[in-house]
Amino acid sequence: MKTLLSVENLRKRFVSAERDVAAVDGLSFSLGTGETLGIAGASGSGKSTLARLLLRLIEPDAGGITFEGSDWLSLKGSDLRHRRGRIQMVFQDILGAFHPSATVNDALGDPLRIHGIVAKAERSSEIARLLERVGLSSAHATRPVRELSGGQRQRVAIARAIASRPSLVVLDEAVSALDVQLRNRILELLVELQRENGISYLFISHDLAVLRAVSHRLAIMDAGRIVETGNTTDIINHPSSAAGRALIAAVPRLTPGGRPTNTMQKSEPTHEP
Amino acid sequence: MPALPVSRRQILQISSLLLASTALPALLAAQQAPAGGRLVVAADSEPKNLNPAIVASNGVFFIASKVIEPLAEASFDGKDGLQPRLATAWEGSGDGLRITFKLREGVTWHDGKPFTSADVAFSALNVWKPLQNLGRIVFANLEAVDTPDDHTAVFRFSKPTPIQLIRNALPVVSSVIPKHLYEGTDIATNPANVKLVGTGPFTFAEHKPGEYYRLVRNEKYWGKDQPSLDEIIFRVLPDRAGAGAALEAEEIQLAAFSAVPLADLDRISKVPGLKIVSRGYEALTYQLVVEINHRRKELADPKVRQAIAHAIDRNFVVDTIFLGYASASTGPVPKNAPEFYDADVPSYAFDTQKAEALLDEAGYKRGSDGIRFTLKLRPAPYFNETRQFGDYLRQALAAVGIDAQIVNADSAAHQKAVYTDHDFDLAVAPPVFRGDPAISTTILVQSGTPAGVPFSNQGGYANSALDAIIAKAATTIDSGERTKLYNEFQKIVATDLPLINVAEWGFISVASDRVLNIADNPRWAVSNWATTALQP
Amino acid sequence: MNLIHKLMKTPEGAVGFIILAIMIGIAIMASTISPGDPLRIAGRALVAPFTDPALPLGTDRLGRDVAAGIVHGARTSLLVGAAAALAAIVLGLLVGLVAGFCSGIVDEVLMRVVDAFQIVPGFLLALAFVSVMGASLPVVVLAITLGAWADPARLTRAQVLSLRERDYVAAAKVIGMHPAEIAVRQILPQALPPVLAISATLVAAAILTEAALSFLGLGDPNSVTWGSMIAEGRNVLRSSPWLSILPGLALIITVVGVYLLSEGLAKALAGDGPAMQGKLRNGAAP
Amino acid sequence: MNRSLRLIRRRLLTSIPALLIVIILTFLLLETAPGDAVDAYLLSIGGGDAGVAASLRQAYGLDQSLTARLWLYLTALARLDLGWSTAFERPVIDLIAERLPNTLALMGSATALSFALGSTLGIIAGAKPESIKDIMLSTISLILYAIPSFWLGLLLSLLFAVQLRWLPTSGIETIASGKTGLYRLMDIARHLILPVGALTLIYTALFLRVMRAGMVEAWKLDFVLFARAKGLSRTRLLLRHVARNAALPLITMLGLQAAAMLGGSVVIESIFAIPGFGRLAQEAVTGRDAPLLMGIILVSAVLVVTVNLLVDLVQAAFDPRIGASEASS
Repeated sequence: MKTLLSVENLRKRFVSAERDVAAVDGLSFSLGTGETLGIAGASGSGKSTLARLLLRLIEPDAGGITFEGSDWLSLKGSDLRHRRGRIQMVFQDILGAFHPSATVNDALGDPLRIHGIVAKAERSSEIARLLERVGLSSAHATRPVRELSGGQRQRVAIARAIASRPSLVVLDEAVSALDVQLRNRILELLVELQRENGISYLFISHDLAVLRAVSHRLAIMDAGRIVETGNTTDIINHPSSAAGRALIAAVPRLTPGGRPTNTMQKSEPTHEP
Repeated sequence: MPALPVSRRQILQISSLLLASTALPALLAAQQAPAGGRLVVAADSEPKNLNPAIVASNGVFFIASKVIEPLAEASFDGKDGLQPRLATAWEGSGDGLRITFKLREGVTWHDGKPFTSADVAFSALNVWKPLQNLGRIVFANLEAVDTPDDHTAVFRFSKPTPIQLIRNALPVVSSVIPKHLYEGTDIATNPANVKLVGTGPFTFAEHKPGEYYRLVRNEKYWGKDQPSLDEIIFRVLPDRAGAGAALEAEEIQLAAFSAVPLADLDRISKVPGLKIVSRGYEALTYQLVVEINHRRKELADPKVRQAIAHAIDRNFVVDTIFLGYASASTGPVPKNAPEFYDADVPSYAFDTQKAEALLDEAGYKRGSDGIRFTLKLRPAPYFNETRQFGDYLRQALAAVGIDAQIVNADSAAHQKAVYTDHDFDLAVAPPVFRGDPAISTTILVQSGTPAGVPFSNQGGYANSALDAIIAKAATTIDSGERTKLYNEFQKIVATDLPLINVAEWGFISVASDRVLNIADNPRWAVSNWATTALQP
Repeated sequence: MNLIHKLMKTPEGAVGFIILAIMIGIAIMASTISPGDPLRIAGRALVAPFTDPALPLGTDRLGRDVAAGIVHGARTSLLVGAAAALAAIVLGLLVGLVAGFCSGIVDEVLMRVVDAFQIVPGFLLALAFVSVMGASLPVVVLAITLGAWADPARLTRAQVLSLRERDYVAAAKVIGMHPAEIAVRQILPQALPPVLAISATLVAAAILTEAALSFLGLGDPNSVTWGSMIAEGRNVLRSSPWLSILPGLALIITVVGVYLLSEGLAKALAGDGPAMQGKLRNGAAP
Repeated sequence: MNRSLRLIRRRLLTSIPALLIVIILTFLLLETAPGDAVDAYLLSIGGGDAGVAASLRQAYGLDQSLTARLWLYLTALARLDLGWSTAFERPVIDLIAERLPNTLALMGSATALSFALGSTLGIIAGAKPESIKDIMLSTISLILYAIPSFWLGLLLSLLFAVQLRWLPTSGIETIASGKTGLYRLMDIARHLILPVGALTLIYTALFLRVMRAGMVEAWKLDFVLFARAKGLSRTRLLLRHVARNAALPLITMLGLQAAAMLGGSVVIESIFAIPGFGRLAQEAVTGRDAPLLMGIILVSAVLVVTVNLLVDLVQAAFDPRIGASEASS
């Protein structure tokens, strides 16, 4: 399996008059093509900061990120903007992630336009194709995003994330706001997309049940560090860190012997031909 | 000396006042007056330098003339229109090179030191000639002042200097200041410039900036039984509309220099206990003048200037803008200066058809929008009336197809724009006639004045014939001949129109009926008020 | 349309709307209602109102038609008010947007400039500015703008600061949108409503400031304004009080109309979100 | 206490550059002005020739370069020297010390009165939104607030000073009265009644409206609804919770309005001939007196900063969250 992303010793502190917090404190991991890495951790463990660092929404104090074989952090200005299409994100707040007056057309049209994915004339058919891929009808295209249901919105968010044909999608608590039924359907969709396109996922969640369903590997974060990492099932069954044990203890149905909540098939990480 | 001509309206005004018994005492000079009392007067500005020997302006005289006296004051009936003050007699030599002043005896300064000819010599040579705005012209050729005794001062000139000019200028240029306080100091920054020491009927008591000046009776004044007031307060009321209200509320007793807006006079005149007096400004005539920038090719054409002169309805200006408290001008010398005034000059009757014909003739036809050309008009901001006349002139010119755009600016900006930068086409100015053309009206038409000199010819007009007459008059000793030269001067100006004289006006005083003996000389507002009294 | 409907349902909004509609109508139609130069001398000086049908509101000191002055004055006053408020809002939006969006040193510098304009009494500034630059309509508008743009700037920046933390802005960044496009297309439309909510009071304040400047003799002499009419009439306040009272009433009615409209708007919008606080915060004109 | 100190430090740190910008902008404004101090002076004395002008320009230092003069001014300012007024030939600090108390007396009493009156009436109006009382007070205040201060001042003066003669038309005290102590204070108070009255009427309208708006909002707050449900007496609720909550925006308004009120003094001082700050500013502009104008603008800016700092401190005392967010912003 080819390495898509590797993170070396990443650090980020937040300093203000009131506090001084090391949100990410020497983080290292790597992610292969077509792989899903689950990041689990209690709230405040630095998961979201990690997501924002990877997407260059904030800048790290130290450390390195190599993505698709090149230095991701050295990109600046328009070079960065051009490459941004390769890493996409699905946000936790499914309503807040869209401009309040945006229509589905706007939301999906923007990445297509910015990255020149298809010619202008083909844009609407591409939007229809994207909508179809996430299980929506092309009739949704003209609807304002705020008028859609929660599940529909998250499908649009996923469609937006894959519109620029990324190799990595960071999902930050992407399904936490959905009820169990919807969540399962979205997770199925994600797995299907991964199988078809070989996208890698960095799946951030506090919910081990969700992570168990989609992750090939799992990393447990605590106080800005990865305290343990390995095969998802192994960790859930035999957590070695205190943080890992605490997380697992919080979800009774995950304790050994408990039944998994869903029966989705994880796709195998794709291997380069 | 002939009676001073006044406008028809003034005569009406005076006669109506004569009929009103309450106003009668004010006009009878030296009436038996009660002594004592505090007179509160409106003042609209606070000059930073109050020394009249340095700054010969009406704003300064208004306050300082009560404290510091000139050698002679203007008079309705005195010889040569003068009455003695610190000088009792004056005599010029036939060659125009010497003038001898006999000085008053027994006069002391407010600080007790005696007044002598040394003070006059010091004032003339160290202050009037080098520092004073007008003295620099009048005493340009003053070489020395001899003081054969304490009460004689002999002025010696390097070139013949007309006694007529000196005489006419005396009330304005000859304020005497004490040598013992100024000698050896930096005269311009001497503290006595703000805390005045003089010989006048009142001594300077205090100045509370923004509020008032207080002058108190000089017990040792040389005038017998003078002054009659105990105290004069100049209350600072920068807002003109406030003066009328303060008069009506009896907070002040006198508002001079038209501090009450002309437009309000009609009503004020009906308020019981108040009177309107238009006398007392005869030697302080202001001229309403349209200054012309001759660099503009349209305005360089005399036909265009004549057209503008014909476009102005002087009756409207006198009756509506000045509400009758003015008279139409015929030329650069006002009627109030009968010594020099010459009525026999070309005149420009209000005639828009003629104006339009002249403009057509000059080649400036009306365009499709009815406009012949556009001008920049800058009315001086100093008086309500100059601004109003600006508004009127814009309309009068519009009527003959000239589009005048008014540019209003504050005083400093107006001054810079017109007299330094020449950034105007027409300007409205209110120059003062100071009793002699040599120190007033001629500077407005004479060429050769460098840019930056306020109230001078900055319109680029140059007429060598006119310049020659002005130069000759400056050194002509014989009064008759000198007057003739100025008659000629008036003719040329009225014919060639380097500027357009529209009207001339004096000011109005509004006073409580209790104020007596006002307007008893032609410079009354800026004279010493020794006889002014207040009825309890 | 919906908003106007809602607006007309509030008594404030309806009255304010009608007053302003009439005033704006008069301003637009000024040349038709009263053709020719309103500053021309139309008759005898100081004709009392309601005495001469040709001069319904009488004449002033120079015989200029008061009715013509009021009609044309509506045009100047509303124009100055609207232009100054618009300029202040555009400038404020621009500065607030740049400051809020760029943060760091740019923000710090811009905000110190905003501070500078906020701690200087706006009217003092306007007074000095017009005295020095000379009174003309553009200068007066600019002078009023200088004293009025700081509030919208601060308001915009506060909005932008909160908006730029929203996920949708992060989402726009993530898809590689240009910062300028984010600022203008994503943030600006959302930052606009609270700034527009104070625009009515900005207009009212601008009208009052123009009147105060004209009152002190700092108005444009080539156009009639209500303020200059009041100042002009002040000299004859006691004998011909209508000369000050009529333009004064026109001024007060217009400003009341603007305030009512802004109240009505706030009420009409209240259904959509929390009512605007401190509606009159920018209202204090001298 | 710690928070207050931080607030003060933050205010001071941001104020210094702002004040510097104020100085430089004022300086440049006067620099671009047509006509300088010498033009203004020559005009006031009725003219003078080119030689006088040149020597005066030298005496005033106007022959030096722009940057040299600005630098000179700033270095003097660093030594707390406000410079020398060319229009008055006196130190700027003396002039300001002479005029400032008058303006402070005028604005201070108008602000205090209107604040007290406005908040009281605002409570009355906001006690029962949309009641007859509320509608009347709101309407009157709206109209009052639309009246230009100069207009109101003129009419008040006409009525009470000229017609009825109850009060003096203008000035800050009876001139040269010789009054001292309490008598003098009473005299000053008498003179201030009309100008303070005009300003108070207008600002009362402002405070009333802000207070009322705050009350209307406060009635909708959760804890107020809760307290009402609990059956707390209306009066008690009104004063304890609603009015208290509505008072915060009122205090904010005070800070926001400080600058506008100081500016508003110009017109009122002009109408009532009060030798205050506003009039001094006008005189400085007409006299092209750069040091004086800069001194005035600087001192008024410092005043505004001080008022805002006080407002911050009061607010921090009222509501601890405000202080924290302000200090960290």
